[in-house]
Amino acid sequence: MELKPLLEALLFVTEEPLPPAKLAELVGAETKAVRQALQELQKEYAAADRGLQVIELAGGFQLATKPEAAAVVEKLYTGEKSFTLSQAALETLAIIAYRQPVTRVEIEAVRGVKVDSVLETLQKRRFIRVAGRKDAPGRPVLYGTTKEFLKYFGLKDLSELPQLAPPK
Amino acid sequence: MELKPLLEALLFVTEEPLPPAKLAELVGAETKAVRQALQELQKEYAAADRGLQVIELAGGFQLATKPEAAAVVEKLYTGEKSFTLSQAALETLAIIAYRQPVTRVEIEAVRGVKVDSVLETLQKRRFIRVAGRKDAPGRPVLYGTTKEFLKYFGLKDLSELPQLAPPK
Amino acid sequence: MDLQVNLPVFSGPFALLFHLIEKAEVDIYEISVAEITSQYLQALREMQELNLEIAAEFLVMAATLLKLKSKKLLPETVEVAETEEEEMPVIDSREELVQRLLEYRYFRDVAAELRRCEAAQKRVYIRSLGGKALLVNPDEEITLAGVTLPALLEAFQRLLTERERQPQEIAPDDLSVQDKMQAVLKAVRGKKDGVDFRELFSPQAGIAEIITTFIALLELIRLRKIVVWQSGPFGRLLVMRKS
Repeated sequence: MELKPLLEALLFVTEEPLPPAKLAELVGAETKAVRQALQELQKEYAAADRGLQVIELAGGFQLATKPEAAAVVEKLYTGEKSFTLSQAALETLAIIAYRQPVTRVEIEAVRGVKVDSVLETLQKRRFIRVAGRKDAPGRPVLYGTTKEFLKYFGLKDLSELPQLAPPK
Repeated sequence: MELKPLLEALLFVTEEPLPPAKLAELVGAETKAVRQALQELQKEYAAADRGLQVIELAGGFQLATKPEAAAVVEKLYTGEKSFTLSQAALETLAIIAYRQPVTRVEIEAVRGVKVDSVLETLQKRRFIRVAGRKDAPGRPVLYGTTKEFLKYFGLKDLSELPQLAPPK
Repeated sequence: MDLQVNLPVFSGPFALLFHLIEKAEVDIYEISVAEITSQYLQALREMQELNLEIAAEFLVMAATLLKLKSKKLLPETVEVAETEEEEMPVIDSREELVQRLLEYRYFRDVAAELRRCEAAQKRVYIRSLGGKALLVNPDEEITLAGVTLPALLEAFQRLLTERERQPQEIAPDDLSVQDKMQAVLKAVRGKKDGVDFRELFSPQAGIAEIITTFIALLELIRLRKIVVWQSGPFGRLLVMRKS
């Protein structure tokens, strides 16, 4: 089998986005050739008569349905994606994403509220992780975002975070 | 979205083969039209440059990988299942696993043969790694096992490996 | 009690402040501390009347606002009693309050963008069943059927500990995993109820042989040639051929 169909099969079965280097290792090809084949696949699936797409997520690739098919898919799996983040969780995530690595106190300074329980929830949900400790009195824990965070928001990497004019 | 891409999305996400009647109900179309679209999809995926196929199973349809892609898919899920370690490699691994960190000379003392090439293979395969240097004349390299090793044997954690008492 | 509440749920005191500023259609740079303080206190009062739980932080902000307001009335030198919780940041001037509001607004806007990303990604579905069901030649999962790996390793460890107390013998040269795999397969052949884990290790076996046998066992499990069962917690480990 050629490179492209092999990649297609891998993008289909994988549960996690697969980075080009990993794909190259699995199929035994050059990463460059893999990237090119991925681009071709991406273009082919982009056609209007296709219901799937090749998405780039958290540094990897995988097959997914197109948004236009969501209504029909949801009929098959009712309420599958009912989980939605609370406003408090979203604001906290926003601060961590843009300010990482960041301490709890720094987050609280921006939000004006205690964030202990929100941080706990976000960690349980694996959206954030402890990214080290700050070189400051008490050596407070520093938080950063995870791959899971990128996946949840459909981001390729942190550079894809919505760019807004920063506060002066 | 047209009928065919919607069906493609459903055949992709479904856990169970979907009968044409069920598909028709989900997309809100005639069963006859669904059957025809399924046939088209089946033909399109049958092309040699595709890694997937539309299979009919127990009266239903779903997407699946082609048999030619099985080897690569299996690699993804089992970490190179087809690869089998040589007996020499296994024995060397056993010694490293239970005596780590251990030097080449110590391994050779147990196995009674030179292990240079075996160590090289195991390192290339990323089952072992240099874990430091022994505080002894010549400062010989110390070997230890890796995550790859645990994965290959289906072990969860390095800490789960029982440590042996040193030989008397 | 089912109260119809028109007030949105505020994620914190800044969210409430923002709501008030937007409602009053005032530019953040132009806010009057006195004005915003009285509105803030009014909002808290309404929340109280609606029996909404008011988190401590909302009260801290109220105190902060009151302090800022009173500072303007008092001579510079007068110290106002500190009411902040120790870790909460102190806001000492109107300018600082404006800065904090601007910073908060930035992240509130970012959060709104993330909300849009969340909504978009919710419409995209990936397969999440691990591919096994859809492989044309689905392989069975590698299993330690009914026995956990730690249990297996524990049994192995016990065996090693016992044997290490015995005098050591020189390991025979021809010790091979391949041979041990054959030996294990032979031992379990025809034994419908399985063979006791310990029986696979001959009483004379030294450490090297035990390790080799154990590796052979792991290999056979991996190759799905055998399964290991445990009758219950601390029960005997039974090794049997995979049917």
